[in-house]
This record gives sequence, C-alpha cells and structure tokens, in this order.
Amino acid sequence: MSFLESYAYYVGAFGLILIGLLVILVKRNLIKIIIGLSILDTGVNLFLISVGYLASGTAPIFSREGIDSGSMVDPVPQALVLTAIVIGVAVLALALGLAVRLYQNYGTLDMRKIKELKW
Amino acid sequence: MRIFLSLVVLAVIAVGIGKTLMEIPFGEDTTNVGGYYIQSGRDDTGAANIVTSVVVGYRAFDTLGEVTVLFVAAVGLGAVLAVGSASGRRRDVEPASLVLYTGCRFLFPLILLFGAYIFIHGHLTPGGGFQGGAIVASAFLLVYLGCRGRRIRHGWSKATESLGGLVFVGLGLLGLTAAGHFFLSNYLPKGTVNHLFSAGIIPIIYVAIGFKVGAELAGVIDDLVEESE
Amino acid sequence: MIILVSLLVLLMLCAAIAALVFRDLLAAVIASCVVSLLASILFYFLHAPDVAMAEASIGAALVTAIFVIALGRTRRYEE
Amino acid sequence: MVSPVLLIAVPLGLAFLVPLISLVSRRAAMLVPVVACLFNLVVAITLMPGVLDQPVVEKIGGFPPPFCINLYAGPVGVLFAALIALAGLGIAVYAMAYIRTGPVDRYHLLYLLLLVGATGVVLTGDVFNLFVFFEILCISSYALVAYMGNKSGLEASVKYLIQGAVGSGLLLMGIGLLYGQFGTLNMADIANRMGSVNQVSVFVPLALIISGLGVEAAIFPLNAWLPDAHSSAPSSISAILSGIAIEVGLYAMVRMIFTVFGATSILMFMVFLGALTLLLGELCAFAQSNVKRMLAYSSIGQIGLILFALAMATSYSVAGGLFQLLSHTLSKALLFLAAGYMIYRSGSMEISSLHGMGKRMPLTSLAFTIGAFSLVGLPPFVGFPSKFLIVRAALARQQSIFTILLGFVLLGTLIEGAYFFRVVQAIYFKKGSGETGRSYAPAVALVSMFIFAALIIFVGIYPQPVADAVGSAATELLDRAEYVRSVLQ
Repeated sequence: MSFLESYAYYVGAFGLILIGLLVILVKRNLIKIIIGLSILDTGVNLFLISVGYLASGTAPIFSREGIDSGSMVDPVPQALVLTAIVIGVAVLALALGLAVRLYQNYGTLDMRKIKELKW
Repeated sequence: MRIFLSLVVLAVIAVGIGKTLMEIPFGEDTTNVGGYYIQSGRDDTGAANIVTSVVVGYRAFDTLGEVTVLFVAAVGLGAVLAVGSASGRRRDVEPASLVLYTGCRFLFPLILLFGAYIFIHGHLTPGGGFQGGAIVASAFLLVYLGCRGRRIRHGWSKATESLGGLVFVGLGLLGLTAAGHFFLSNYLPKGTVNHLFSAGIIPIIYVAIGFKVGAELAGVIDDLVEESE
Repeated sequence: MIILVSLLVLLMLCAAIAALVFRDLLAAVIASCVVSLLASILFYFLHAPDVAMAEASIGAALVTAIFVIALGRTRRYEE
Repeated sequence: MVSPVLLIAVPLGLAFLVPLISLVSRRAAMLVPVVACLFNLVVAITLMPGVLDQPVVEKIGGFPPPFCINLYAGPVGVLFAALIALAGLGIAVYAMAYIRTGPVDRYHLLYLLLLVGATGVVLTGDVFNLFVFFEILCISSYALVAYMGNKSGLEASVKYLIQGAVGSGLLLMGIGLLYGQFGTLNMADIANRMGSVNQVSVFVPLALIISGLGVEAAIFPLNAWLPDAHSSAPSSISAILSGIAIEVGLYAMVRMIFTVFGATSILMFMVFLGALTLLLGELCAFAQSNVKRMLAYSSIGQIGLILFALAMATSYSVAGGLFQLLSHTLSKALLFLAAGYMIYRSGSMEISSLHGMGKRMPLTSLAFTIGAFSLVGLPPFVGFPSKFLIVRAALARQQSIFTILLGFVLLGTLIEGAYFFRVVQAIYFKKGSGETGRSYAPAVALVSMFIFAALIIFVGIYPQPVADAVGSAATELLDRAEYVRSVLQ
C-alpha cells in the first residue's frame, strides 16, 4: 500500500517536470515560459523530497520527548529543497524583471518577434 | 513539428529517469548521512528541529550561498530595472477603499509579529529565517495594496540587508578564531534542547537571515511596483 | 490516505496542464499558484513541514504576487 | 596557517558591505572588487606552495567529512582561485574607467559576487554546494549581461536565463538522483561508493549533470546562448564571462567526470564532442563580420580545444588542457578589453569600422594584436607552449584516431589564424575612412591591458613554473584514489 502511495508522489513530480519542460519548449510567450520554469522547479523539489520519504516516518523534529529517532524521515533532502525554493524564486524574480524591461523595449513578449540578434 | 520534437525529447528524458528510479529503493531507510544527522543532530547543534540543524549547522555553508543568491537576484533586479528606464516616477493611483486601508493597517503589525515568531523559533518548530522572511515581505506586499502612496525607505532596507549578511559572515569568521578553528563552527554554549535560548549561533543566524530575506523580498516587490505603476 | 494523495496529485497535474493551455496569462499564473499550493500540501504529507511552509509562503504567495505585478506592466493575454 | 575558506568568506563579507559603502559614496564601491581580488591573489599565492605537497581539506562547521561541507584546496582549486583573482583584478581595474553609466555600485557588487561564485565552485568538495555557487555565478552573469539595458542585451540575457535555468533544473535533478542512490552529497564519499552500485544506474544522473553543467560550459549543442550573451554584454563583462565563467563550468564538468563518477567510458565521446565544438566554433567565427561575435565564437572553439585535451585523460594532455585554459583566460580577456575601447572609439562593432585603428589607437591596437597572436599560438606568447603541450600529448597516445582528430584540431587553429590575421590586417594595413587623430584609452584601462599583455609575454617566455603547477594539478585531477583518501582519511 505504501508502495502505491510513494508511486503517486513520483508520478506527480515527474508529471510536473515534464509539463514544465513542455511549456518551455512549446510556448513562445515569455511570461508563459517563466510559468513553465516555476512548474519545473516545483516538480524537481517534489521529487527531491520524495527521495527522502519514509512511509511510516515522522517529521524530523524533536517537538516532544519520546519520539523515536529511527522512524524519522531523512532531513537532508528537506534542507536541499529549502535552498532550491529560494534559488528558484531568485531566478523567477530576475526573469520577470527582464520580461518587464523587454516589454518596454519591444512592445511584445512573443519570443518569435524578439529577434534583434542574428546568428 | 516543433511540438512533436519536444515530445520526443521529453519521452527520452522520462524513460531515462524512470529506469534509474527503479534502482532507488523507495521508502526504506538507506540513507547514510541523513541517519547520522538524526542520531546526533541534537547533541551536535542543540536544535530540536533537525532540518534546522542541517540547514544552519551541518550545511550552513550552503545557506550562506543561498542567502547570497537571493542578494544577487535583488541587486540584479534593481540594476536591470534601474538602467535607462523611463522615469522612475510613480503614476498617481486611485487610493484604496477605506475597508482595505483599515484592514491593512490592522493586519500589518500582526503579520510582522507572526513572521518574527517564525524565524525566532526556527530551531524549535517548523519554519526559520526564509519562511519568516517571506512572511515579513508579504506584510509589505499588503502595504502596497492598502496604502498605495507609502514607500519603504530604501536606505533602511539596504542597511538591513547588508547587516544581516555581515552578521552571518562575521559569526562564521569568528569561528575561525574561536574554539575549534573552523568556519561557521558552533562555538556558543548550546543550552538545553527545546528552550528558546539554545543551539548556540543557530538562532542568531536565523534571525539575521530573517531580517535579510524580509528586506530583500520586500525590496524586490518594491522595485517591480515602482516600475510597474 | 492513498486515495487522498492520488486525488491531490491528479488535481495538481490538472492545474499544471491548465497553466499550459490557458491563453489568459493571469489565469495561467493562478493555475501555477494552485500547483504550488497543492505541492505544499503534499510536502506536508511527506513529513516535511519546513518545506511545506516555505513552498506556501514563497512559492505560492510571493511568486504569484510578483507574477501579478509583472503582468500589470505587460500584456495580460498571450497573442 | 591561512585557511582556504578566506578566499570565499572575505570577498563575500566585502560584498555585503558594498550597499553600506554606497550609501556614503557611490564611487567608492568600485574599489571593493579590486581590494577583494588583491586579497584573494595574496591568499592563493600563500597557499600555493603548501598545497603542491599536501592538499588542504577545510571542514566547515568542524564536523568530520562526509557530514560537513568540505572545501578541497588542491593544486587545481588554488590554481583556479589564483587565476580568477588575477583575471578579476585586471578586469576590475579596467571597469573602473570603462563603466560610466547606470547604477555603477550595483555593477561592481554583481561583478564581485560573480567572482565569489566562481571561486566557490572551484574550491568546494560537495555536489550540492557546487550547485549553489554555480547559481551565484549564473544569476549574477544574467543580470550583468543586461546591464546596459539596451534591446540586444536584454534579449541575450533572457535567452541565457531560460537556458541556464533549465540547465540548473537538470543539474538539480541529477544531484537528487545521486543522493537517492548513495545517501550522501560529499564528492569523495560518492566517489568512494561509486563502485558498489550498478554502473548503468549512474548513467542517467551523469547525463543529467553533464547536460546541466554543459549549458554553462558552452559545449555543443548547448551553447546557443553564448554568442548573443558574450557579444551583447559590456566588454568588461564579456571578458570575465569568456575568461572565467565558461572555464569554471568546464572545470565543474571535468571534476564530475574524473573524480566523482570516474566515468572513463564516456571520455572518447567527450573527445569527439570537443573536436566538433572546436571546428564549429572556429567556422562560425570565420563567417562573422562583427568583432565581438567573432571573439565569442572563438571562445566556443577554444572551449572545444580545452575539452578535447582534458578528455584525452593522460597526464600530459590534462596538463596541456589546463595550460590552454589559463592562456585562453589571459588572451581572451585582453582581446575583449582592447576591443571594448576600439568599439567605443569607432562606434560600431563591425570589423570594417576598425580600419586604420592602428594609427588612431596605437596602444590598444597593440594589445589586441598581442592577444590575437597568443590565442592563435604564436611564440613567444603564452598560447604557444600550451598548444604545443596538447599536440605532443595527442601524438603520444599513438592511436590513429587521435592523430586524425588532431588533424581537425590543427585545421581549427588554421581557421582561427586566418580570421585573426584578417582583423589585424584591417587594424594596421587598411586605410580608415573617418578621422585619423590619435587617441588613447584612459590610463587605468591601459594599465589593466598592460598587466595582461605583460603576463602573456612573461609566461610565454618562462613557461616552466606554470607548467609545473599545471602538471601537479593534472595529477590531482586524474588521481581519484588520492582525492578520496585525503578527504575521508
């Protein structure tokens, strides 16, 4: 039973990763691409947390006495994801700032029309 | 054609990762490092929240880098939006309705208090500097909704950012001279687990991070709003 | 438990697909906010309360706010 | 005893100080990167003799590896740190005169953080920590590419950001898969356990990590962003991106392949990829009429050459590759810096607008010529001994496949010579159309160009000390067992 449950998490994580990549590859609108990046980030984070999951575990916090340390889930992926979320929001903020400036300069966010540079 | 190609690429990635995942045992306790952290995290760092002891204790260097990433993004956003932009003047906006205004004034201090609670208790309960900082920043978001003329004083937010970062690096460098001679080692007394004043330098660092992240995210919102109105 | 988790995952993927297909960018942004919120609930079920809090406060709230502010300065509809 | 962590912590502390300094005086902020680079250079040179004998493993937080993040200051790390500080110093001095418009304090702050990120990547001994420092490097370069706020800079920056962000997503996924299999993030610990798992199952994380890092290292076919970004950025930023950023990406990739994965099976593939990247980069550079785009494509070609040398994985070839990397950093930085003021003077990036520049800006033209000759590999400049080492290493393998590939590499060098001589000819032997009055770049910028030119000639004439250093660096990169032992002992 717990096997199926963990399977659901993986399906969710990879669904998000694939949908995010699809948005980035297919869409031409810059804001849409940035939304794709945010979905991709969420998927990667969900995947990382799923790696450390222990089906019958508890959260890694000694909030009261007598919690069995053997049943705690792995804290390392959680620390990594905390870092990854903050890095994700940093990239998104910068990307949106660039998008705003790009719109001021070109009057469009369609990447097909933004072609100042040749090869 | 483009969509077809993208789908092919995605299929390759999906199959590859799927095959590797079969190798990773799921839901079993196979971790090496994580197990050690759970066993001795409380004694090594004095924090009840093991995630905090990993984030600010064992892997504090990562966190220093993470704080820097946010700093880079805030500074970079400011640089991108500042250079050669059409006048940074704000258009006159319609003032918010009385209900919104009163509600924001009422909620603003409460949200600040909640954010501060979250980052002060980072070593005891879930949460910490980043979550608390984000909550503090959301209080400033509320200010933009409710009191549209108000601005953050840029000097203050910049100074907060700087001081937060300097406290972090300074505490780490003190570790090189204090007992142990290691960067970011926890040289302050660790106290009793589950007490507010415990875990040595961890709460100090988390409070510094909380202020820094709050000021930075509020600054990011401020930069974008200034441009966009 | 398994039914609840599957339901949440299904909802999350639907929201992600919605973010893919909506032509209205504001709607797409809200859909991606829903993805983040549901992911945050999943993090809670995965025994990661710290991450759940971070995802809810940063991923769902602040990112959406930044997106909406940026949309205010650019165009709302995908051409 | 000097600790290697100072190389990261002190510049970072100075960077956090910059907003406070700029509250007092905006111009004072531009001295901060210079001070930080001088400090780093001194620390790196002090560390150098020690680490040649015995690498320093700095445990951050004082926990034993693999439970802490450790810095690994071996010959490679310290050599790279010194190179970053040196190139960073020269370009920071140049930027004091070159960057005049916009929020100057933020420019210098971002520039310093870029150098901190690069130093962190080369020193760290932890996979996830590498990812974090890599992000510092990438995000500051996205912002700096768009610094001028013009159309082309913004467009290039957005393209770079999207590709870079997808790349770091893939990298993070690869790191997650590694953690899932080994339960640890320490490079030495992973390398130690690498033998205990099925080799097929580490292939996917390897592929993900290589493609993630390959975006920043500009390996074909992941380098679509590079010509745009390097040609649209301000010249001082092009210099640091070409001279430091892609090299650091390449270092991270090679460290992953050699030390962490010990993946000897894909080395042949990387050799081919390197030769292909080299040929394509040089051919595209040949077709350009825009000086900065030509230099950008030439960087792709050089990265291909370095990858070709490193992936042959003999101690000679790796030493040659590292030497070539060093010579590329110095030469390409000098080229971009000189090109910056020539473009400033002529107002256009077209090669045709540089006609007669030898009379109009004699010193800057001379600097450009020295850089170009060094990059092509003419004696007595630094490019000659490095290319010579690579050729000798490829012949020493005594396999026909390497000899054939070497033929392609030499063909690439010929093409490179052709387009650089075309520019030099345009500078000196073509009549300029417009004004002919003499002018000089500002003294500060000339000093920085002079430093690079002097280094190029000096190392070209006395290559021995550098050759010794890269020799022991090559030994460190190839000796996995020693790396594992010195971290985990």
